[in-house]
Amino acid sequence: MENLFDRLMQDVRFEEGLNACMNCGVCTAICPAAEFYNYDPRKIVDSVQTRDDSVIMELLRSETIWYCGQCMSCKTRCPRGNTPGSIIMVLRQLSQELGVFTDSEKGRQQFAVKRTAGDNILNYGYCVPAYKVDPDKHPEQGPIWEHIYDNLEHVIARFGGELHGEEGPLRGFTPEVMQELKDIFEVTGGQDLFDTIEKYSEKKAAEMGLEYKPEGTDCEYFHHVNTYNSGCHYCDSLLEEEYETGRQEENLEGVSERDS
Amino acid sequence: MKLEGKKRIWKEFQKEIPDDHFFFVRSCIRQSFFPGSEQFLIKMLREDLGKDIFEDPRHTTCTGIGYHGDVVPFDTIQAVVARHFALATEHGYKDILISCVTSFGIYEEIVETWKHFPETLDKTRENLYKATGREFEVPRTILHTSDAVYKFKDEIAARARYPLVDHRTGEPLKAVEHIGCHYSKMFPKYGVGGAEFPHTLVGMIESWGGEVIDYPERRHCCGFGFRQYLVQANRGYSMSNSLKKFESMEPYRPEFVLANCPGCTMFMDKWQYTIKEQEGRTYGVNGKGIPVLTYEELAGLVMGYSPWDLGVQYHMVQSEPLLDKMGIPYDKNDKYIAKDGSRMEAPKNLINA
Amino acid sequence: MPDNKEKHIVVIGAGTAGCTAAGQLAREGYSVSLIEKEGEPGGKINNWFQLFPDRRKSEEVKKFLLAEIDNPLVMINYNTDIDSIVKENEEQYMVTTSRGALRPADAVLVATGFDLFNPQRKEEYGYGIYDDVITSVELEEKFKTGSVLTSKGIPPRRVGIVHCVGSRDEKVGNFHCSKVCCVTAVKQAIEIREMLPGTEVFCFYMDMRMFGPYYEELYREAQEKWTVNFIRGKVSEASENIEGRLVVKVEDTLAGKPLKMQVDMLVLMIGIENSQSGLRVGKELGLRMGMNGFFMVGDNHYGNNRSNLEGVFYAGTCTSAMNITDTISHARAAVVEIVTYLKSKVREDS
Amino acid sequence: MKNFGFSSIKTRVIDYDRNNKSVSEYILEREPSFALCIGCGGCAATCSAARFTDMSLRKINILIKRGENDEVRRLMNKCMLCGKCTLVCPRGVNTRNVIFLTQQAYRKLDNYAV
Amino acid sequence: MQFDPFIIPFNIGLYFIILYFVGTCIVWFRDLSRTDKLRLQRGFFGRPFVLSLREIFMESLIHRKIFKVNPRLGYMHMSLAFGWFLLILLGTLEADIFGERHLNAPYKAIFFRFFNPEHGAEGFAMVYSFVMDLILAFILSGLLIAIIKRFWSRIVGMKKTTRLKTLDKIALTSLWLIFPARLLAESFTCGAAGSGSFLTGSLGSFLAGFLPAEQMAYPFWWLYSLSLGVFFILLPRTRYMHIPSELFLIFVRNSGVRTGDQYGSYAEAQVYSCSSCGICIDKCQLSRSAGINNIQSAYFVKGLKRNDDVYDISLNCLMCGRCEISCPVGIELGALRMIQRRAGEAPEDMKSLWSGYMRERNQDIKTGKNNYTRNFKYLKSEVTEPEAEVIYFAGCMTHLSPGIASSMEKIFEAGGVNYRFMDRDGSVCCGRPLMLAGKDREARELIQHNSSEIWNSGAKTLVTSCPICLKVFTESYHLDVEVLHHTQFISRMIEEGRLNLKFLNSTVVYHDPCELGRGLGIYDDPRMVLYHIARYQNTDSEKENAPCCGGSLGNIQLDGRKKTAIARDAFSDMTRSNPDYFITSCPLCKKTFRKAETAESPEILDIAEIVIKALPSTNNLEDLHNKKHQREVTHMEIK
Repeated sequence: MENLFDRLMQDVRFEEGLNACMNCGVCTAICPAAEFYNYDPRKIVDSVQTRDDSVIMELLRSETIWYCGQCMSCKTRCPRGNTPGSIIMVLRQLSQELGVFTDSEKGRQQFAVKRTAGDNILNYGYCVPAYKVDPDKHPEQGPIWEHIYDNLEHVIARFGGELHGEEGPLRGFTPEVMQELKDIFEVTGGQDLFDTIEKYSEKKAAEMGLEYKPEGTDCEYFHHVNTYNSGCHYCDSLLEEEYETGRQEENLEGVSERDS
Repeated sequence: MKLEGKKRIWKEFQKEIPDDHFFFVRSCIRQSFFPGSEQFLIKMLREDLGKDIFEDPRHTTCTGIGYHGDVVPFDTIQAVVARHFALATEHGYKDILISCVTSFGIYEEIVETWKHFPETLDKTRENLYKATGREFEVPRTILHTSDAVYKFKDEIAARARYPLVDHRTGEPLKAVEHIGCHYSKMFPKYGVGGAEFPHTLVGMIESWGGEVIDYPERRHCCGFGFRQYLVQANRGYSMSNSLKKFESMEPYRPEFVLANCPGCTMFMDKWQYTIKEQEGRTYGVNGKGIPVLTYEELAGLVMGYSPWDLGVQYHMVQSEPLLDKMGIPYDKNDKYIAKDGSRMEAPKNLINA
Repeated sequence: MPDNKEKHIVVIGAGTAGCTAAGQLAREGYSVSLIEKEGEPGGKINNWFQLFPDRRKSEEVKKFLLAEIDNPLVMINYNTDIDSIVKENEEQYMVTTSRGALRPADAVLVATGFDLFNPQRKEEYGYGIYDDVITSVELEEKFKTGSVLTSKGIPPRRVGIVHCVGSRDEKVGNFHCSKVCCVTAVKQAIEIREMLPGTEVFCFYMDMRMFGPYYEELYREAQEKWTVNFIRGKVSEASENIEGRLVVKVEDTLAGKPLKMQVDMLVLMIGIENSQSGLRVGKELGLRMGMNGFFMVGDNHYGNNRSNLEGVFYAGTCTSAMNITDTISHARAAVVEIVTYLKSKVREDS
Repeated sequence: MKNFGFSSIKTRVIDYDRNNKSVSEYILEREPSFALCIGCGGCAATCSAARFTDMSLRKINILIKRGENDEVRRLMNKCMLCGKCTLVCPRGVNTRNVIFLTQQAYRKLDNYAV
Repeated sequence: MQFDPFIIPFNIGLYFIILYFVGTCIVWFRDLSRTDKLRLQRGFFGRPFVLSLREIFMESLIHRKIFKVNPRLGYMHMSLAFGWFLLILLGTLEADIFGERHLNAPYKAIFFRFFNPEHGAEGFAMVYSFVMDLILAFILSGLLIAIIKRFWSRIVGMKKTTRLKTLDKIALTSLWLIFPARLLAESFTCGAAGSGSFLTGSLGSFLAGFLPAEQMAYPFWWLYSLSLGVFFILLPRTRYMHIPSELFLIFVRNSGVRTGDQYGSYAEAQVYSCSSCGICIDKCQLSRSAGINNIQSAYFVKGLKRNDDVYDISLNCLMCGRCEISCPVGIELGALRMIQRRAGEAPEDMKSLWSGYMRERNQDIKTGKNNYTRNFKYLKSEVTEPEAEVIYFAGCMTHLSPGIASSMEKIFEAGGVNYRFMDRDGSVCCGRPLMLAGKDREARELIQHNSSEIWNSGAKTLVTSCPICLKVFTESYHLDVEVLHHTQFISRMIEEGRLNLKFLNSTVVYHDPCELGRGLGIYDDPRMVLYHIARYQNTDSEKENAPCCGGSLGNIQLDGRKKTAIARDAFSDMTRSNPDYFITSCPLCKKTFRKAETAESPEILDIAEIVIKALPSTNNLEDLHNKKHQREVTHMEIK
């Protein structure tokens, strides 16, 4: 297998995003994820720049690369012109291509993302069309959303639009348009990525003994990855000794604080 | 706090915003969660300001949420965006007006990438042609809809019927703005006013009579975090970030939040409900909640449009107290109306209603 | 053996380097024109109250400089700018100033010094926006007046000192290390603790570069005697809270955690850049520039007073960041270079 | 309250102004060399306990100064007081006493209040 | 019936102190543990009793130990103690022989002269009173030194002398008054009666020459009795309580009772037996080299007597054991300090009392407070390698001086030993450092871990390079394997001929590490080894008198500079003879002494490292020659 670092380097976002890191911590200081997760973008960049395959592989399997929220605040500040955010996007990409994303709890969630936002794109031409945001799956959207969800066509109509209409908000797309979109995914490897995610997720589901269905969002595995939270991602979780041992068993390297 | 300092920065970061002829691109989230804003934007630009704003119904999502959710590869999104460019080119438009900050950021990122790595542009042309047989020109300017509103803010101010002041006291209304990370944090030069003190929303509020307050967590992310919200198990992250912002702005008692990014608008609105449910905390002047408005909604209110035609009522945090303060008349019963014009019963336990 | 007086040397800039060199050249018997855009000599020395590491009063060094140039052979032109410098002939340069042309120069010494980084370029620190964000130089001003107070007129309870502002930061186009800020920060931290024993001082640093003699000792003293706190991490942003205190966000990289702290005063250790006036002279003469924005020296190891032009020499911080000690040595070295150069000329003539 | 399937997260940021730094003061006044740490990590590198756990005296030193008491509590008792760290410290910090005092301080903090 | 009111103060004092002492002994006895009580009962009718009498004579009266330390001081103590004893003994006999009847009340003996002014005119009586005068003179000479010592301590060769509190001062003055008062009282009486021997007689007649001896005598008899009475009454509240306490202590110790790790009546008896003679103060390197003058054992024990909070004092000590070795009363000072260190973990109000500490601990066990959570859960067993006859435990400190460990490996190989390097990739601490910090429970965890590691290794012998580890292995581990320090192991290998070494023509001095020497009494093995390989030079700080390097883990408070200062003094003392090598056998000592090293000073090596130098590369003639030569030397040295 070719050297992981070179493989990352093939992505322009990585090439652009990684210069030399001097561990100043300016990124972590304003990182929303570092605020709530046991997570430190600085450490990720620092480990990546070791160019050590084992270190990088550890990252790819780890929880830690999945904490970033991609707000890109880090890009604004880095005095060495690095973009931890992009670096992490590329790491995630590779983690999925190699199928090691299923090794981590947070990585497995990619299946949920694919089945929701991902599938929406190819089925409806939108990432999150209102009619796919089910209030039961989104209690936080509150009563107003239940109202909108139930009366969507009226709501759209009120603003002079037509649900699934010719044009305007939440218009429907003609088969030609959808075909173009699908073709783009075919040509540019979007579809491959979808398939990879599905393939390894199915494998993992089998491993975990959870039911997997080829599509939709109502199988055990989807429900598991979408809702399960081991709770070992936050600072107070570190305070529990049990978790220490737990970490060694589950072997979630991602949470181990290598350089601290 | 010295305003000159900010003014100087704002002078430095001035963005070329064309005056007319925009190729409009919609936002997935806005269409779904507050379609009123986009619709009003088009109406305002066309009818009130007489601008040419063109929309091609064939333009799809930019797949941005999928991209930042890491299920859509960079090549793919480049091609999808290129397809939008192709549509613009087809109709002879050079300036793309994007309704979504995520898309806006992505368009920037892509165009910048093409500049630094021309081979990626060629690859994209090739990909798009292979897939759709389309060809495209790289657009001249990439605009966010708020840029446009910012550009015309003074014309709107000229039409203002209900400026941002307490109509009883004449005091300017205190507001906080939330710019949305991808608006200028990635490429400060593309955002009006730059990354640290963006002027887009500040400019609107100030020219419409309001007062903007700066608070410690102003720059902080709303917490959307794409996968962090899309996956239920992660939503705690998303909420906690908004919570942090609200705690930080609380002592300033803002009348409303003016948000730029569709996601932020939706989350800062909805999380107030969840925080109330889970933490029992509420914010705002009346301690009930802080209305979170889009710049179109605000412009509409200022210009005297009916709040209900703008879609203000479709937020979790209702705006009546604010409307009262501004002295805007409204009929509670017209809030929710069906296709056939019949009134629908209002949803229960909304905030601030 | 001709009289040295006939040889005329133009020294541009009457800062530490300019004065030292001018004085030394005069002692060698050459006639010197010293050109200074300001109304007094000393250059940046005038900014400082005390100097590291021994807390020497900066006036004392200035006195030394004044003594240096107190010599009939040194013709001082204050409030004078360079209009043009052209090569008169094989050996001489014609220097025209805002006060008219000078006698042809057999050698030109560029001692144009440095400019301090304008911290407004680091917007996230809010300099010029938040009242209590000040620069190291402004702090020195406060030291001179003998009282360190916040904009509210009260002594600060806690002061934050930010290292590397405008240095080692590609976002502002400065890749180089300004070298002297670290030790300045330590010195100022001590001075604050001395003046206000009740005030906590926090230094936010990326690396402590204590390169000079007794610098590390000063650092140790700051920790041991003055309990100055050091946090390793670059400050990411500063903002004002409702009490008007500054909220600093930084990662405590040694703890591997983000840290947030309120301070009443934030002092920015602004870095050193080549001076604008110097750059003009450079352009005028066609001097070669280095990657770091300073003048590129003939050779980094054994020719750091030479320029790319015959007869034009460098002294001091126009070539790189330096402390006063190094600047003075550099200026003296420049004198040696010039003398050797002129002597060689004489030999050619005869 | 309805089940949202998630809840808010405790922040990991060191909130210096909120934290209780009395332990740090307690130590400083009995072991002044505590102030001299430059975070070189020599102690952590030689530490006997570090072979088995994420115990790092360098980190503990910092966390004490910042008043991150929960985490210090978790880490400090892992120390075997073997004293290797003291021998390698380039700044002559009496690290062994620092840990000893830390444990003492927390005993007091928890049982009898410093 | 001979009686006079002036004897009343004396009698009150005497009976009071007798009752008090008996009472205390009973209390102390009651507080002893059952086993100790049995020991005592057995001891009372056995050898221990005889031993005790002998020791009481040798130590409490003759003060042999003090003599050893410093004759002048010894004489002072002896003259006072032994002299007074004789005075009482002979006085009683005198009263018995020459008194008007036999078996008198004690006062008759003490004030004999008052009641028999004419006694001792001729014959045997005259000789007897001469002896009495002689003894008195003997005492007075000692007293003179004592007074001088008090005001100018150097005369008795002491740098420092203990500080006093008021009560002690009063007691001291009364003690000082006793014998001068007796002298004058007797002299006047004799002067009046024309009796008395060379001292009292001559002084008496001289005084009578110009003073009304008749009248003068009486008040001095009062003074004599008073000073005695006052002294006796004050005794319990002053340091002079050591006089009676010591009797009890000696007997109990000889019956085999030891301090152990708990505060009990034996510990208390020891505390009261301290005469604050101050010998420990001079022995303490902290006072000599580090300028710390308030933590020495004398002050520590005084603090205990007063029930002060001595926690910090107990911590600020190298635990080198030099004071204990030198203590004339033989108080187990180390053990006492350890008790206080453990107690220090207890809450304020219970600090100084072990019993209180126990109470607190027990309640901890009940409430399961944080200090009872296991600290070292994270330790994992690492025994993987096959069984070996010898298991080698380098120890933490050895890892900071890796030359020692590698030398040991070479030595093992040279001796063809099948060994296993237990902590090759880093040690788990032996637990001694925690113990020294008073954290026994935590130490237990480590002890358990290491014990099982050692057991699982299946080795017969455990060799360690670190005396600190050795101490705890031998004393607190209950291992079924033989535990040796590498010096012991090497010397054994040499004796068994498994290791043939060439003789290095170089001179060495040897520093006895505290834990190995005073701690475990291992003095000969290292010397045996050195005799075999180099010219051994004696120093005046050998064995028991060896200094501490200063790096001791026993003192957790001492800062680096002071440690170095101690090391420097010790090092320069021991290298006066300027040898080629300075040998020690403790990695920590080695490391600490390195700080005192200069360019000129001899090379500092661990014994294992110098043995390596002596390992023959090839056994050619030269080696053989060396070996012969070496034998001779060895014999010579041993003789």
